[in-house]
Amino acid sequence: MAEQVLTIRQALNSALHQAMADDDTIICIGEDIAENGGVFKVTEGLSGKFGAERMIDTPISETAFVGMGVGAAMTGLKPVVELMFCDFAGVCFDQIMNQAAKAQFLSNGRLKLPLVIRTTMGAGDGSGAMHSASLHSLFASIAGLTVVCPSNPADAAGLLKAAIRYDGPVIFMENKQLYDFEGPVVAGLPEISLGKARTIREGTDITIVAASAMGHRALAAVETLGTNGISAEVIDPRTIKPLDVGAIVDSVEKTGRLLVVDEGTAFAGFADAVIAAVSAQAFGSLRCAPMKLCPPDTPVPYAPAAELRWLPDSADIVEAATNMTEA
Amino acid sequence: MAEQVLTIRQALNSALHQAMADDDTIICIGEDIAENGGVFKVTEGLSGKFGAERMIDTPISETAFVGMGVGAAMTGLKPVVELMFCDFAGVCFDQIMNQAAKAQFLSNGRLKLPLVIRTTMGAGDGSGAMHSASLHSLFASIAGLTVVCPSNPADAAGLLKAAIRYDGPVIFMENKQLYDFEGPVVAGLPEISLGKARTIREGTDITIVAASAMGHRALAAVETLGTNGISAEVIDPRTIKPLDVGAIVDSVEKTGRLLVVDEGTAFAGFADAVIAAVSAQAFGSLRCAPMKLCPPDTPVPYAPAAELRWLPDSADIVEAATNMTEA
Amino acid sequence: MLGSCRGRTMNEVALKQYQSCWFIRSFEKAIAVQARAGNVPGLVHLSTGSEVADILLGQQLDPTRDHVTGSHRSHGLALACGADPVAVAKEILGREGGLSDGLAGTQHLLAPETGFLTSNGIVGAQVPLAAGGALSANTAAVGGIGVAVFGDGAANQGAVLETMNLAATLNLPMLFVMYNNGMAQTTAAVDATSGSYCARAESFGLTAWSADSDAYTDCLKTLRDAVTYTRLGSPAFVEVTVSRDHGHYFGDEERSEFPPSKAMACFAKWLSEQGVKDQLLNTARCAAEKDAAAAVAAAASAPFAAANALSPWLGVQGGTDG
Amino acid sequence: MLGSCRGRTMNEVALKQYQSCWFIRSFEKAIAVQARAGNVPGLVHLSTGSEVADILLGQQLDPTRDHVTGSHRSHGLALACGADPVAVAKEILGREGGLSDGLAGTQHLLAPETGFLTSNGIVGAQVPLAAGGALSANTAAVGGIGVAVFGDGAANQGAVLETMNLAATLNLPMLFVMYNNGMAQTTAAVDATSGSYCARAESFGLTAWSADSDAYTDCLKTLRDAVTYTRLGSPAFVEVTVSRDHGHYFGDEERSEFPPSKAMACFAKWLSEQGVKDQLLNTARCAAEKDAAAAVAAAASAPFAAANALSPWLGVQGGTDG
Ligand SMILES: Cc1ncc(C[n+]2csc(CCOP(=O)(O)OP(=O)(O)O)c2C)c(N)n1
Ligand SMILES: Cc1ncc(C[n+]2csc(CCOP(=O)(O)OP(=O)(O)O)c2C)c(N)n1
Ligand SMILES: [Mg+2]
Ligand SMILES: [Mg+2]
Repeated sequence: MAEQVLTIRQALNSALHQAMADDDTIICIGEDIAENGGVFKVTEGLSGKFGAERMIDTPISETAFVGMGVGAAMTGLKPVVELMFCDFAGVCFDQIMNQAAKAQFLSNGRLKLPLVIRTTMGAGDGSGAMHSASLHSLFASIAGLTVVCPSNPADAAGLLKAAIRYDGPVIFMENKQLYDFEGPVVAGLPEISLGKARTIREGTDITIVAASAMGHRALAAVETLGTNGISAEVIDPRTIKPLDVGAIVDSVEKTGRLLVVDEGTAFAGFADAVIAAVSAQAFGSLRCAPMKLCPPDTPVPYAPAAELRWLPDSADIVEAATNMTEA
Repeated sequence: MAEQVLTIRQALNSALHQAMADDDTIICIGEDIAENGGVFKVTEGLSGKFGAERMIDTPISETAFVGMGVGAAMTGLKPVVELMFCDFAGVCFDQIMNQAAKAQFLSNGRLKLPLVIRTTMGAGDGSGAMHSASLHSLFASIAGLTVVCPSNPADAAGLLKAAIRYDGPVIFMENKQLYDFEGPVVAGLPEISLGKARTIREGTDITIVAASAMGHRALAAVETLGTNGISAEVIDPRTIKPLDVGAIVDSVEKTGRLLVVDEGTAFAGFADAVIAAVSAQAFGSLRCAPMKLCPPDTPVPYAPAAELRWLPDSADIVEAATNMTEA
Repeated sequence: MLGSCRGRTMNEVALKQYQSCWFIRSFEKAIAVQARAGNVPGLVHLSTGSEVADILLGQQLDPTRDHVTGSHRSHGLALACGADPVAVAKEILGREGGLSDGLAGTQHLLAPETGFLTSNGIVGAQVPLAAGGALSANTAAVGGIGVAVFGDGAANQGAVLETMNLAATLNLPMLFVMYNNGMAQTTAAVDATSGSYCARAESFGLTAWSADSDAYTDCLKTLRDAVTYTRLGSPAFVEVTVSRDHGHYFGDEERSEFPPSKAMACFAKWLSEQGVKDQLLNTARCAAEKDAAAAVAAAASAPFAAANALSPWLGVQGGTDG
Repeated sequence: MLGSCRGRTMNEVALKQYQSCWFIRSFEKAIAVQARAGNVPGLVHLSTGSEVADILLGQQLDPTRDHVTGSHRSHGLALACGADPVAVAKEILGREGGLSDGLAGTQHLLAPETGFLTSNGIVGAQVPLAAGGALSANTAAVGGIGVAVFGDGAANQGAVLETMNLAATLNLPMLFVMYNNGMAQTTAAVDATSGSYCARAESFGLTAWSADSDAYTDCLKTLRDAVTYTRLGSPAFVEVTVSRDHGHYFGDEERSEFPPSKAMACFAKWLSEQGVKDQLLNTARCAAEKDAAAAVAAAASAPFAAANALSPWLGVQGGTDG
């Protein structure tokens, strides 16, 4: 099929255009998303095409409008709600944790809840402690939520389409630092199944699991590792939950080593979840302790050097992977 | 010193009485806590003693009153805020995650934040999906929060006193199922340091880490395991964060096996955090895969048999520990 | 049980409503008996005292296009919307065949087929959900409305206040119904709320009414007017004075000093004044009591939901199952 | 810089205030220059347009007993409360010696020693914090007040609405100051808010005023009255009309069509009418511009906070540090 190069922002925008054209029940809800096209411009052009009825600008009332999205999903619509930064989940967390996540269970399957909450994650742009968090594992720790963290345009578009079509609530996390990342997409932006990891680099000595922006840092590290004679396999989980544990375990059975690089919390976060799952299923294959590389346990600092220090980078990954393979 | 037997409820109540008598800046804030003594009766008698100025009943406005607690802690008071059920954290999560947790960091240490949020956790009483959660690791995953889960009266009183005196925000989680649990306390209810685990049973074959109500279930399991010739060591972490990793690692170095029993989430929760920390620090001592026993990944069900099935019990622990020692 | 009223005289309709009120009251009484006997898994919040409001509201609504959400105290409202009484009772008692096969329970009654979307364990959280119902009805242009029923205590939650502004801003066909029973748990409404509720709603741009459920005709007219107004496409608010005849939850003895609801006695008196014979009133009440007792008895004799009620949900998300 | 005004004539006080307003305006202009040059880590929200409101409010307050919180757009307010301009500028630029040594940044200015507790990245979240300040002042019985400054957009957040009711219920000495600049990001206030802000506040039981910062004497009197009223022990609300002379954040070009604030021109005109010579006005303005430029220049020549600014916070909680 015809290939094209798009940024993640463009791919998401096209996916929304296509999905909304195909299905009248899809609506978008959020702050400044209609005429303004969203602060990250992901919803640009949609209001001109689909009108104010389907592109709904709201007051700064996240609890009310996320809850409205949940209720709308219960009653026949497929809302795509934009929560500008995932840090703002705090002001509407009940609607996410108790209402969206639990409704299907509480109905014992009688209700569908085709809700997507699009939000952002990712430090690195000097946005400070309340506009930079990566809360994917906070969401993933809540039973009932699906959590997606795409890292390239084709995945972003394909997973967004799948998320919109899915019957349950999905938290769809777009990394601010990746909006302008370019990559090839095939025409039609085919849907990509939720819950499937992707091996983005094959290798034999160590498995590196890294989602979203961290996948790119891992890829950069792999080059250096390669020149040092270490062959690293990199897995992008794409969906944080349900996690494709099988793909990771298969890889670790081959490499014998696991390093999880993650921008989320170091305590009870995604990295710990992967390590525990792999330990349970592939302990015998592990040649050394499974390790993680996460930011220090502090809020995201503002000043550039401190923020740089805070985020794991490819030098950190090289060092960690080297230590593990030498041990 | 003189020993006395109290329930956890009584121990907490006495600790509050003592602390408030000793320090004028301690105030309590919450719903129905003053004249009514709190729905779990932990604050009974305090309003008669300390008056409406220090025992503040509020409207059902958790964001406003938790936030008021945070602001009061910034400006000279030591507020003890009651959040009736931890499930209600969703409606005030921003004040916990962004305001309470980050203020000290954002002030670069210029602000103290002596705030305690007392809340409940624990399934098992038919309270349903929004009054039964155990969100200790959700809180613990947020940098800046200290999280305490006591399991007996002496710890409850001593840790509450320490939490109130501590300069940072503490989430203090009382298990609803343990309020009537009795145990000995010494006169004066001495403070107990935050961040220190307690070995509640010594053993040599397997280390079981279990907080709050799960510690009691683990103790029950240990009896059965003992009669089957398996010697289990049980560690009650008491403080979920900062976690006393050292105590757990020491134990695993002795036993070679780790089982974490926890009532919180199975994905990116406390159990995963312990497993990852121990794997990183004591991999060489592990004789088999470190395992966890957690509820299934669903909301807490209402009907008794389903709720029983949902919660790990001592038979489950016996089975898991037996499998691990036999493997 | 709580059937339709088309093609009847006004008195017939009212008598039927009266019977439905007694059905709810008797249903709650039977649930209380079950609770006292230890047959209810946890605590229950009874609707006793809001029956008249529940029924008069429920009868203005159209199950095919309206979407209703309620609070933790919604047994009566769910029944008034037409939820199957046996299935409701089974859910409250945690039995097989409950609305959600016992997984959800007393605070989470879901009967979307009747328009009763869900009740809620979190005070106020049901209100934004009803805005979603209003949005769906609006988008589908079926003339439906969203209805959120909540208490005086809930009126101080951000979720409720934000939604008032949102509904007004988007001009949603949404009706906010606040049951003022004067209490939130042990806190008196006057101690927890400053200002008047109607003024508050009006300040957000809602058209506001208040009514007392002791006054049958007034209450009926107000709810009917409010629903009609909302159905024309704009948000509105109604404060209905009700009572809470038990404590906050059943067994919460300390609050038993609350006076019994006058609403049903007033309703009976009004019916008598319209010339409805006492005997008919008695017959209606007896029939309701019998039906309600039978529904709860049927539920109580059903087996508790088994552990495997959970089975369909295991592994759904790929989490590690204990 | 933004010094005290005791023992001066009214005109002297006003002229000093005028100078302080120019200080804020020039400070923000200098920050904008730094931002354009790429010397600011992220986006900044400038206070340009609310200087008169900032200064008139700040001068009613007492740093020793009042506690003020502000929004994401609080450079001017922090300065008006007496925060050290160089430390504020360094924090905004992410430099060593910033209020928080660069860890916090433009949206998180903390100068508790001046009574300016904190600004906030979460819209509305600062408002409950100020209630805590009011509670502390009340408990200590020092006659202090809590002051929360927030925007028209924030007025639709549950945190703000709940706190209005809470403050009224507890009768806290708390002043809610809403800066209405007509916009929240790209959303016009009229599109996001139904009803009037003062009616809303009044419906929660607050005493409410409104003022336009273009009208110096009115605005001053209103803020003074409101602070005095609050200091006597009850919560109050003031809506102050201000402008937003840049876009939402600096560089947000699309919104550059907004008209420049008239408030300072009006202020100057009023001073002229009082007989203050143009030359004095110019001198004040020039002094302010010079001082502000010097403060920002001093900050800009300081080194960026180093990576080890983070060091004191590593391992504090025992988490695994990367
Ligand atoms: C967010 C939240 N806070 C507190 C509670 C505990 N709670 C349950 S019902 C209730 C009182 C509600 O009062 P009201 O809204 O007047 O309803 P009523 O019980 O009178 O019907 C409280 C405080 C809760 N369930 N959710
Ligand atoms: C809870 C939350 N929602 C959204 C945002 C993004 N945001 C930052 S400022 C702003 C507009 C605020 O408008 P207003 O309160 O009027 O203040 P102004 O910018 O006009 O000073 C928005 C939507 C946020 N920071 N926090
Ligand atoms: Mg009530
Ligand atoms: Mg504004």
